[in-house]
This record gives sequence, structure tokens and C-alpha cells, in this order.
Amino acid sequence: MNPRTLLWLVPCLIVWAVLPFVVPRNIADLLVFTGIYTVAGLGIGLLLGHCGIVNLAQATFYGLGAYASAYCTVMMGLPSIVGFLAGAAISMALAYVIGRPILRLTGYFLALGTLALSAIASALFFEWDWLTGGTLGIGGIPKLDLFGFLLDRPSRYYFFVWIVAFACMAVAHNLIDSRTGLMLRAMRDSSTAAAALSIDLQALRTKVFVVCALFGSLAGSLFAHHASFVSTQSFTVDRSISFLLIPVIGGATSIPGIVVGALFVTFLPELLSKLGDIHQILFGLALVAVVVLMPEGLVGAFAKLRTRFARKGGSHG
Amino acid sequence: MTSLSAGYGALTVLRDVSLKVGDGEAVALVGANGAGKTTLVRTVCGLLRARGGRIVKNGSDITATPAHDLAQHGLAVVLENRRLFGELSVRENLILAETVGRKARGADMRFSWDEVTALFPVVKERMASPVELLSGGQQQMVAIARALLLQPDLLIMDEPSTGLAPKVVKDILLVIKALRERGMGLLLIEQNVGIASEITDRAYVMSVGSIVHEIGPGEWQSFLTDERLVRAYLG
Amino acid sequence: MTLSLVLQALFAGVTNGIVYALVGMGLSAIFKGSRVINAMQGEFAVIGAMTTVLLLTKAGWPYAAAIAGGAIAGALVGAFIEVAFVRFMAKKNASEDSFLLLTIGLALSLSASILYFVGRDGHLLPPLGGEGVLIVMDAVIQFHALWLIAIGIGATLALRAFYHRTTIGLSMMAASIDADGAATTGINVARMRTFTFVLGGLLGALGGILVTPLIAVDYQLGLNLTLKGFAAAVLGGLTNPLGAAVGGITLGLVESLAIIGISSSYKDVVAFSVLIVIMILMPQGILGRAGRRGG
Amino acid sequence: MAEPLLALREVGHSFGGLSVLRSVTFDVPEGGIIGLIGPNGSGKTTLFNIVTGYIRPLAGTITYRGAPLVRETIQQRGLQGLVRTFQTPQVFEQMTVLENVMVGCTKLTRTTMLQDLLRTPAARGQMREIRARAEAACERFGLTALRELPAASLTAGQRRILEIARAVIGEPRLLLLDEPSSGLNVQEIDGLREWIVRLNEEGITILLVSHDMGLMTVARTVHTLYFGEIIASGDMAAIQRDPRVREVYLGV
Amino acid sequence: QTSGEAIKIGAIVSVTGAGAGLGVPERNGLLLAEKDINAKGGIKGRPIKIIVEDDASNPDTALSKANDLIFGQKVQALLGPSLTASTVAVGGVTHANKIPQIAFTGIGPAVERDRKCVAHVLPPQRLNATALLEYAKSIKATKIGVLHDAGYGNVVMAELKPLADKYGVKLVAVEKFEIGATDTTTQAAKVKAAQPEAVFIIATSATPFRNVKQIQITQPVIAAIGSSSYEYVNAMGPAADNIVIPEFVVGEDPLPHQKAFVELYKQAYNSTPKNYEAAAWDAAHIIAAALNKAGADATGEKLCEAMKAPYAGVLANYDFSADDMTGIPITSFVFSKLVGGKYTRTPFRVAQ
Ligand SMILES: Nc1ncnc2c1ncn2[C@@H]1O[C@H](COP(=O)(O)OP(=O)(O)OP(=O)(O)O)[C@@H](O)[C@H]1O
Ligand SMILES: Nc1ncnc2c1ncn2[C@@H]1O[C@H](COP(=O)(O)OP(=O)(O)OP(=O)(O)O)[C@@H](O)[C@H]1O
Ligand SMILES: [Mg+2]
Ligand SMILES: [Mg+2]
Repeated sequence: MNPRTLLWLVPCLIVWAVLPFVVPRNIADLLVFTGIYTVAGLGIGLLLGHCGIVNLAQATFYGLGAYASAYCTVMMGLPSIVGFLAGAAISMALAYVIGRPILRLTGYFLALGTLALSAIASALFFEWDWLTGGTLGIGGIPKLDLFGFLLDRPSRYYFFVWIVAFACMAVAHNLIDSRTGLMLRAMRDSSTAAAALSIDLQALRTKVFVVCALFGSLAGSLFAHHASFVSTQSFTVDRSISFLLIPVIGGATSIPGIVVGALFVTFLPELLSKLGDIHQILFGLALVAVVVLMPEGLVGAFAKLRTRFARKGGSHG
Repeated sequence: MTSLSAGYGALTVLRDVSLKVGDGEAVALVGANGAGKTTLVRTVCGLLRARGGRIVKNGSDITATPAHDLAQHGLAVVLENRRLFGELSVRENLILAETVGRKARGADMRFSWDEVTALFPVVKERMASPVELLSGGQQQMVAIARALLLQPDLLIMDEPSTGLAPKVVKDILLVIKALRERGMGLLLIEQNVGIASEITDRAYVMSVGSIVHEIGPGEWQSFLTDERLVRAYLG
Repeated sequence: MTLSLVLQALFAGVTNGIVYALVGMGLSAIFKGSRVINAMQGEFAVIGAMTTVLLLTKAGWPYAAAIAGGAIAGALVGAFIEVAFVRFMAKKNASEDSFLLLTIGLALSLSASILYFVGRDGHLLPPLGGEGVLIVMDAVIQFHALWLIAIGIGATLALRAFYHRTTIGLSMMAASIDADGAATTGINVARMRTFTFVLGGLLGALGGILVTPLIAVDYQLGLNLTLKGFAAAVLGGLTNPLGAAVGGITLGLVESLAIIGISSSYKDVVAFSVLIVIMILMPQGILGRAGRRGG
Repeated sequence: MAEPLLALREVGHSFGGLSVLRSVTFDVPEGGIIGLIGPNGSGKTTLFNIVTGYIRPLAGTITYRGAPLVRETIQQRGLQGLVRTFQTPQVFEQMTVLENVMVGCTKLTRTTMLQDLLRTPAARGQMREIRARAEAACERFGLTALRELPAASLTAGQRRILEIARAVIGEPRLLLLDEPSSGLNVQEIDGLREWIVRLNEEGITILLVSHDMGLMTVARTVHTLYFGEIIASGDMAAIQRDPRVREVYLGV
Repeated sequence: QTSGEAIKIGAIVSVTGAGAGLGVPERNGLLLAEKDINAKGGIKGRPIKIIVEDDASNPDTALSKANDLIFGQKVQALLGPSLTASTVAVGGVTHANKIPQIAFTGIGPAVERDRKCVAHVLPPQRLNATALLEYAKSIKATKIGVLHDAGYGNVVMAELKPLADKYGVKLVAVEKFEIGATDTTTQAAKVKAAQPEAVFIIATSATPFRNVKQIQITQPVIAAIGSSSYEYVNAMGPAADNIVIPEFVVGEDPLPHQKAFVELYKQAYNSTPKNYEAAAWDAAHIIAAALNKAGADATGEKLCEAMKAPYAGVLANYDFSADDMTGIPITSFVFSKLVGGKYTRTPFRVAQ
């Protein structure tokens, strides 16, 4: 690692490490949610930014993860890790089975396909209340216990969530930077030409969809152990839509963009709600402002600003 | 057009380009790949904003005129890659142009519907099919027909021979000659100097964003035979 | 399962289908003319209906005038959105995703505004053709629903004619297919896009006004309509208003037949599964057309 | 005579009543350069689409390396060494030129998704190899200066070259070039001809569609399609003398 | 006439989103109660301050808001939230940190039984179901058709099913529709086809009521309390006739102990209050009473103990001394009937 990277990485790490101890508990709580949303958003970002696929089904996998954790721990009394694994396994299996046929669609047809998937899942979450607790949900999910260290408050859970988030970011980064990533972007830009170069579009899309589902499910399990409570309201189509906002706001092709997007959707409503009942109007307008002023996402806008500065600096020096 | 410059983003492609097409004159613009020919066309027809210089047509300044108004000034263009409306039928593509042409010229149409469609029999046969289903060459013909129906007195063509069979190229050359006799001016961007020399009187040679050589009337032959010049400018 | 129950389900299916179709048609009109998926199409319906309700009840306008007012409100909002946002973004070559985000943001703030300024009450409009109903073998359909079906079919045909028979309709399509090509063919691309949004707003508002005698409008109706309209439009092929109509009615029928055929608990599950199957079998949509494959 | 690399027998196709190809039969011998000419809309691109698997022919058989091609997907055909370029160049616009070329040789290496996700040494090694190969190809086709540019900003001619570079790096056995010369100037076409000859010498069989008669002279045999039928075959000189070809295609 | 540092009480309601129909009236009730309590001298002379937050009808947000109120703003007790799911979610924090809570919902899933310091000022769904059945019994309907939504309706339905047997009622058709459905005609037609003697509608929207009338179901319609607010009645249009609702407050014709509240509310907001306004008002007064008893600075278990007592409220005669702290008796229900779009109180009451 070169010294320049260290120069900004070390302060960042320090800020990250002390943050939960200096902010009030409710902010720490939001930071935990940011981490959870980052994990879920990463999957959508991979699909959107690198495959050009609009995935409106992330709430489904998020829900599967959450319910798996809730059911395993509360109803069956199993250790939490089983919930994580079961959620991941079920989500990935479902993504594979459903993904094979659905991912033959392209563009908006695929978007509608995933939307339909989300609607089906959300109806089933309502319907199978023996499993999900229906509208009333499942409460009393235990906090995570890491080798005797109970992650029972946001400032502790924060570290766990963000370490998972960083791991997911690293994995996503690896993927983008790999041979697979190359093929993904080729497929996004021209599927006709990608096919001619022997890229198996269908298989590739399915694989990424499965990775996206894995992230969704992980986020869901993390959420379940944080909120201690899960119910159908958290896994509706609306939630799928709000997950989609994360990469779009931040910039779908960039990994830091996902974090920025997650920060945006967790903190902005909180800040705006201080302004009274108009906060939802303002949130909508904030979205509008972001796209109108920065169509390439917050991170894209930032990068542009930096190059502009760099050029200005260059012409002076 | 005088000392025109243009570019994309941070990149300036055209630097101080000046050229002139007389009334009813046919002028070619040749140059190597990436010389900036297409950029020039896009700037002249208003798709790209000029960063400097002026474009004047028949005495009126059209530098800042938006692209869609240029038909009123008698300017039509066949863009690189054709830029047709793929999902619309051939007829619909042409009708759109004809309507605009009619508005520009009123009853005094230079090229009637029948005349233009007669030029390209294949096009006539496929009137009802969506343009995107046509073969590359067929589409090129539709693009030319569409430009003609705009009733231009100056036609700009960016590599019109791309993808056309030799016979069709010859047919088109004949058509263009016929059009010229009716007083239409032509600015032809062409890689194939052979074709260019056949129907134009003069030519400009472009290289890395500037005009580096002018081929005057009657100088085509000497240019083409001068291996050194050709290599220098086009190689 | 009695015959009259099936008939009732068919009536309900077609009526709902026409509602979805009206929203879907607006969506597909906007997509056709601007390549923007308008996530606030349902909001146009709410705006149109709410304006009509307010003009009728608060301002005391006659019904016909209030309807016109509602429709104009939809068209104006459409125009405003194009001029204020879309045009600006198009200049910056914004991506498809960002247009989607734009309309989602607008949808959220519009629905929140209606909650804040108008309130959360549901409102109804008087039905066209009176409160009467038609009874066929014990199955009931309101006169208004019959009107709605007739108008829906009329609108579909009119829209089709508009796109393929009028120069302005053709120009609107051309501008969205290839902006550069259109500009050099003498088409004012930005203006066509404005027209497109006006048309989309108008269709949306009219759809909203037409359904309000059947469905009470409130601030949350928009998203619901948008989702169903989106399904209708995509199912039909997205760029084809006629397709949206077919898609909408298919969706409506599948939903109501799922209720009587299977179980109302699994209505959404069945309806959306059928939707997925239809799309897999017809990946271009019911009335969509495959483009040229390969080179 | 040795078995041909690709053999077309009675291949026919039509689009909803419009008959585009009618019992087209010809061979592409291993190591040869075969040309295909014909008026616009005569079915050349459609034939390419059929051979590379974008379209299933309605009639006839295609044999490649002795085995019939029927259900093989586009990808599988590519892996067997059938590589094509497109009449309208299809570049990956948002990727850089180098990345475009890199995509061309992804098929020569294998990594699993898991290796990629975890960035195992194997995955890294392969990425390095792909990059090295792509850089060499850029060098060879004169794209080195453009390497870091997004492909969207290339001119028509540059795209053409990029497409060829991307196809060649995938080690094709049979390279199908659909009008590679359009958009290039005389000099560049000369360069292209040299490449074609050189690639052929390296063992790549070439099927070439072009309207440029100058370029076509590299082909040992040229078939002329007219309304989906082969009306003349032979070397270029013979074709140019053929009266029907002169009438319907060359127009002299 | 109050002085000293304000006693901070947190409140979470759904002012926006799907639950706005509950949250807005609840907030009105809370703010009115705050004024009322302070006007009457506050808690031993100290004013109370109710900090109202909006959870946008989302349990996750409710959880964040609870964290903010409890740990950021250091409130002594929490009122709300409006929705069951949010209540369960918030209960996790209040329970773990021993913060007294009064929820504007009925007691829900099993976990809530362990939460010894969460009181509920609205009836549990079992009670709502019982009230429906009591009325059916009073009109001698034994074949009942049910039309319910997938959220609220589902929950009530889960309680209704086992109870029906006890009342000797047969549920001849049970049809469900999704939350926010715009059309339920087909479901209504299925109910009609089963030829019930009365129809229960359990929903939080006007749509099923309209559809039932549209397809000309003429049998008596009995609705659960969830659809008893004015906005639904408006949206029902001409269909809002002859529907019976078991509820608590009929603003047009209040019971004697409700009169004062209704008058005060009408003055303050120029509209007629219903159940949720009253529930919130009661909740604020219950906490005030507990503070008065346990001392203004009382928190945690001490305050909680003080809450565990009977309380005669506007909505009902609560008794929180029971273990699960839901103390609404069935006798507190009144049965209203919509006549020409207006609520009228019927003479029927459930006898003890
Ligand atoms: N959209 C764009 N963004 C950035 N640079 C561009 C863009 N389009 C073209 N360029 C650059 O501008 C220069 C000139 O391009 P132009 O298309 O005008 O060349 P040309 O002479 O038409 O070439 P060709 O004969 O290959 O069509 C090239 O170097 C090209 O890389
Ligand atoms: N998907 C399709 N649907 C309908 N017609 C099609 C389709 N694809 C091609 N065609 C038609 O088939 C014929 C042959 O097309 P093809 O593209 O093969 O011609 P080509 O020989 O490559 O011509 P060119 O030299 O102009 O590229 C054309 O008439 C074209 O319109
Ligand atoms: Mg060019
Ligand atoms: Mg072709």
C-alpha cells in the first residue's frame, strides 16, 4: 500500500472506530442501519451498475434472511449463525431457481419480473404467518453474542455490521475488478457483441443475481438481530424500491457510492423529520434535487468536482 | 464557415477550420480517421455547439441556429451511421422529412416524393417494414432519401457510400450528379477519394482538426496521382 | 362456482383492467416519446382526480368544467416536469436510472404534498351515466364501468391513430428513437418531449378522473396505480399503447379469475406468477415485436 | 481434398414471408479466405447471423469441423473458434479500448465466480495474463495511444479496428468479417488487407463480406449472393468478368 | 400556573405513510391532553412536555425514534406507536431498558405478554372479534361472510375463527384482499354467493364497503373498529349507510363521561373526535396519573408499578392491574350505525 493511500486511510479508520462512542445512541443506531443498507445496496449496485439490471426484488432476499434468522433463533432456539447460513442458503437457492428463467428477460421486462417476484414474496410473507408471524411479526430475536461479548447496543453492533459490510465491499470490489467483472460490463454495453465473444450471458447474470441475493439475505439477518423484531412491513415492494434508490443516489458503479447512498436514505429522513410534517415532501424533493443536479450520482458529482479542481490547480501551477 | 473550433468535453477537436461551399458547388472533405470530419458535420448542423468561429449560409449567420431549424435554411444532412428511426416504417421515416421539407419550401418542391422513391426501388418495395429490419445498405438509401425530402439546397453527406454495393454507389453518384444539375450544393465527406473525385470540383484535406491542404478545381487528378501527397494527408 | 360468479369476476376483471390500461397507456406514451419510465404516472391520475374533486366541491364548478380543469391540471404538471427537470437532465445526458429516480422522487413528494395540503380523505366523483347498474344473470356492473370500458377502448384507438397517422405523433416517436436523427430532420426534439409529457399527464389525469367514481382517490393511490400500470404497459410491449390496453385487461382478468379460481389469499401470488410466465413466453411483451437479431 | 472447415448445404431462411436465403451451398476450406459479395439486402449478414448462431436457419445444414451445428448457442460456437465482427461496429461503449480488447480473450481463461470474488492468486494471475495479451493486441493494431479512452469516443474507423482487434485476440479458427472496410480510407483498407493476409498466414480461416472490390481481391474464392441465391463463384477476376454480377452488383 | 423543569414524555405516531389515518388523530389527542394536563396544574406543579415524533408508518423508523427519545432526549415514558408491528419493535427497547410505554394498539403477538411495562389503550384483536360476534348474536345471524384485508384483517381473522365456534357462528365465506386494494368486487361476489346472513368487513379502507353495496349485498354489514374514521366514511360515498361498527366514541352522541372530552376537542380542532383521539388522550392522562402517584421524577419500574391500576378513561374503563396490562372490558364497546354518512349510537351494549 502506498503512503498516500495510508495518509487518508488511517484517519478514516480512526474516525470510523471512534464514531459510535462519540455520537448519541440514535445516531449510532442509524449508522448500524447504514451498514445494513450498504450490504443490501451493494448487491443491487452490482446488478444495476455492472449488468444494467434493475432489481426490484431485494426486499425479498432481505426478508428471507431476516425471517430465517428470526425463525431459527426464536422458534427453534438455534444459534444465530444457523439463521445467517440458512437465510443465505435459501436466498441463493431461490435466486438461482427463479433467476434462471427470469433473467432471460431484459431491460424493463426484467425489472417487471423482479417487481413481480417481490410482490409474490411479500404476499407470501403475509400469508404464511405460521412462519413469519404475518403482520404482527416475530419479536424477541436475541442480540448477537460474539464469544461471550453481547452486541446488545448500537455502538457494539456497529462494529460487527460494518466489518461485514467492509467484507462485502471487498468481495464486490474483487468481482468488479475480475475477469467476471469485465464480462459483466461487456454484457451491459452490448449483449449482442458479448455473446459473439462467447460470454454466457444467462449464466453470468444468474451468478451475479445469486451474489446479490446473498448480500440481501445477509443484510436481512443483520437487521433481524439489530431490531430484534421482524414483520411483513419491512419487506414490501416499497422497500424494494427504496433499496433501489441506494445505488442510484450514490452512483451505481462505485462502491463508495453505495455507502453514500445508504447514508442518504438513512440519515436524510431523520434530519428532515425535524422540520415537521412536510418531511416526506422534502425527501422526495431531495431525491429530485440529487438527480437533477448530479445525474451521475453523488459520488460521480464529487469525482467531477475533484477533476475540475485538479485541472484548475494544474493550470495555475 | 470561418475559423470554427469545436470539441467534446475537455478535448478540442476542430481548430480554426475555415471552408466554403459555393452556391450549387460540390466540395469534398477528405482526411484520415479521426481527423475531425464528423465533428465538423455535427457542428455545422447544430448538433454540437461551436466554441468559436461563425457559420454563415446564404448570408445569414446560422452558428447558433438549433439543428431542427436548419431545414428552413435549406440545409440537410446524412449523418454517419444513418440515424434513422428504427422502429418506424420506411414510409413514416420519409413522411416526417417530407412534411418538414414542404413547410420549408411550400409548393416549390425540389424533389417530389415520387421522384425520390423512384431513385431507390428497393426502398419503395419495403415501404411498410420497420427500418431496423432492413439491411445496412438499404438503410443507407433510406437515409439519403430522407435527407433529399427535406428539399435542401445544400446537402451534407457524411460517408454516404458506407456499406453500399458498388452498383448502388454508382447509382447514387448519378443521382447526385442529376441533383447538382438542378443547382443543389454538396459537401461530401468521403474516405474513398476515388468516389469523391468523381463528383466534386474541389476538396479540402483535413488532418488532426485543421484544413491542411486545398484541392482546387481541376487539381483532383494531380492530387490523386501524387503518391506523396496522398500518403502525407490520408495515410 | 356459479356462472354468475364467473360473470361477475369477468366484469370486475375487465373494469379493473381498463383502469390499469389507462394508466399503462400514459406510461407507454411517455416512454415512447422520451424513453423515460414514469414512476409518477399514477400521481398524474391522482392530480387529475383531486383537482376535479376540489373544483367540483370547493369551487363549485359544473362537473364538465371540473373535469376539463382536472385534465388540464394533469397536462400542465406534465409540461412543468419536462421543462423544469427532464429537459435539464437530458442536456446533461442523464442515464435511464436517473430519470427513474427523478420520477420516483416526484411521486413521493407529490403524494406527500397531497397528504399534507389536501388531507388523507378519500374522495369520489359522481359516475357518468348515473348511479345505475346493469344486471346480467345476477352479476352486476355499473353503468359507469361500461362508460369507462367504452372510453378506454376509444382512447386506445385514438392514441394509436395519433401516433401513426399524424405528423406530430410520428415526430414524437422519432424524437425519442434517435434525437440527432430527428433534429437533422427538422424535428424540435425538446418540444416533442414536452408534448409527450403533456400527453402523458393528460392521459393520466383523464384516467384518474374516469376511475374516481369507482375508486376513491386519496394520497396513496398513485403508487398502486403506477405499479399496475407499469405491469400493464410492460406486459403489452411498453412502446405500444394498444399493448398497454391488452396488458391491462389481461392483468385485470388474471387477478379476478385467480380470486374465484384459486383463492383470494393467493390472488397476488397467482396474478404475478402468471405475469412472469407470460413474459417468459413472450419476452417482447404481448404485442411487442422483436428487433433484428445479430448484426 | 481435405474436409472443409465450414460447409453450408442448402441453407434457406425467410422472415415472415420474405425469403432471404435460398438453398445456399458453399464450403469454406481450412486456411482459406473466402469472399462473399452481393447487392444490399441480398442476405450476407443474415448468413453470418445463421453461421454464428443468432438466427436458426429454416432449412439446410451447416457443418463445422465435420460436425453439424444445430443447437449450439452463440457462445458455444464462439468457443469452437467461430468469431465475427458486425456490420455496424458493436463496441462496449462505456469501457475503455483496452478493456474492450480484454473482453475478447476472457474466453481463453477459466475462473470460477468464487475465485473472482475472493481474488485468489489464480484469478489475479489470469487477469494479468488477459491484460498482457490485450496490451500486445493494442500494440499490434495500433490502438496503444487510444488504450485508456472510452470506446464511445472513437470514430467510426477506430471502432472498426477495435472490433477486429477484439475478435482476433480470441484466437478464432474462422473469422467472419462483415464489411470491415466501410468507414476506412484507402490507406487503412490497404492496412486491413495486410492484416487479413497475415492473420490468414497465422492459420485463421477468413470469411469476408465487403463492398470494396479492392479489398475483395485477397479472397481466393468469391461467392456472389443475389436475392439469397449464389449466382456466381470464382476468383475475383472471374467474378468481375461475370456478366450477371456486373449487371446486378458492380453496375457497369 | 405550572413551573419548574418540564417532564418529558416521548410519543411516536404515524403522521405520514399508510398509518396516517391513526397517527394524525392520535397526535391531536396527545397535544390536547398535554394542554389539558398543564392547564390543570401539570404534575405536582411541573409542566409535562410531550415530544411527538413521526415514524412514517415504518417499524424500523419507529425503532430509531424510540432510541432517540429514550437515549437522546431522555424521556421518562413513551406513548405509541400507532401500528402493531412498530409497537412490537419499540417494545424491544422499552422492555430492555425498563421504560414505561403505553401503546396505541391492542396487545399483539406472544412476545408482548412478557413485556410487563407496556400498556395498551386500544382493544386487543380478540376483543374486537368478540364485539363483532356479539352484535351478530344480537341480530341472530349465524351464517356470516367475511371480507378482510391482508394486514389488520388477517390479525382479527386469526382471533375470529376460533371464537366463531364458541358463538355457534358459521363463517360461510372468508375472502381476503391486499392492503390498499382498489377493487374487491370479485371477493364481495364470492361472499354474496355464499348467501350469508350478515357480512363482517375488517379493513382499513373504504373500498370493500363500496364494493359490497355495488354488487348489491343487502344483508347487514358489520365493520371492525379499524374502519371507523370519518375519512373512510367520506370515501364510502353513498355506500356509507346502515353499516354497524363496534367502537367506543361516537362524537355526535357521546356517552356522559365522554362529553367533556368531545366538547374540548371540538373547540380545539373544529372537528368531531373518534376513537384514536380519545385513546391518545387517555394514554397521556394515564401517564400523568401515574406520575402524580409515583412522583414527578419517577421512572422505570416505579412509574410502571404506578400505572398498574384501574383507570376510568374516555375510551374505556381500563384496568391495567392485569398481568398483560390490557385492561379494556367488552362492556366498554358502543355500537354505532352509519345513517346517511353520519354516526349514530345504537342502544345495543354488551351485557357483562
Ligand atoms: N463523443 C466524443 N467524445 C469525445 N471525443 C470524441 C467524440 N467523438 C469523436 N471524438 C474524437 O474526436 C476526434 C475526431 O473525430 P471525428 O469523428 O470527427 O473523426 P472523423 O474524421 O469523422 O473520423 P472517421 O473517418 O473515422 O469517421 C477523434 O480523435 C475522436 O476520438
Ligand atoms: N429480422 C428481420 N426481419 C425481417 N426482415 C429482415 C430481418 N433481418 C433481415 N431482414 C431482411 O433480409 C434481407 C437480407 O438482409 P441482410 O442484412 O442479410 O442483407 P445484406 O446482404 O447484409 O445487405 P447489406 O449489404 O446491405 O448489408 C433484407 O431485405 C432485410 O430487410
Ligand atoms: Mg467520421
Ligand atoms: Mg449486411
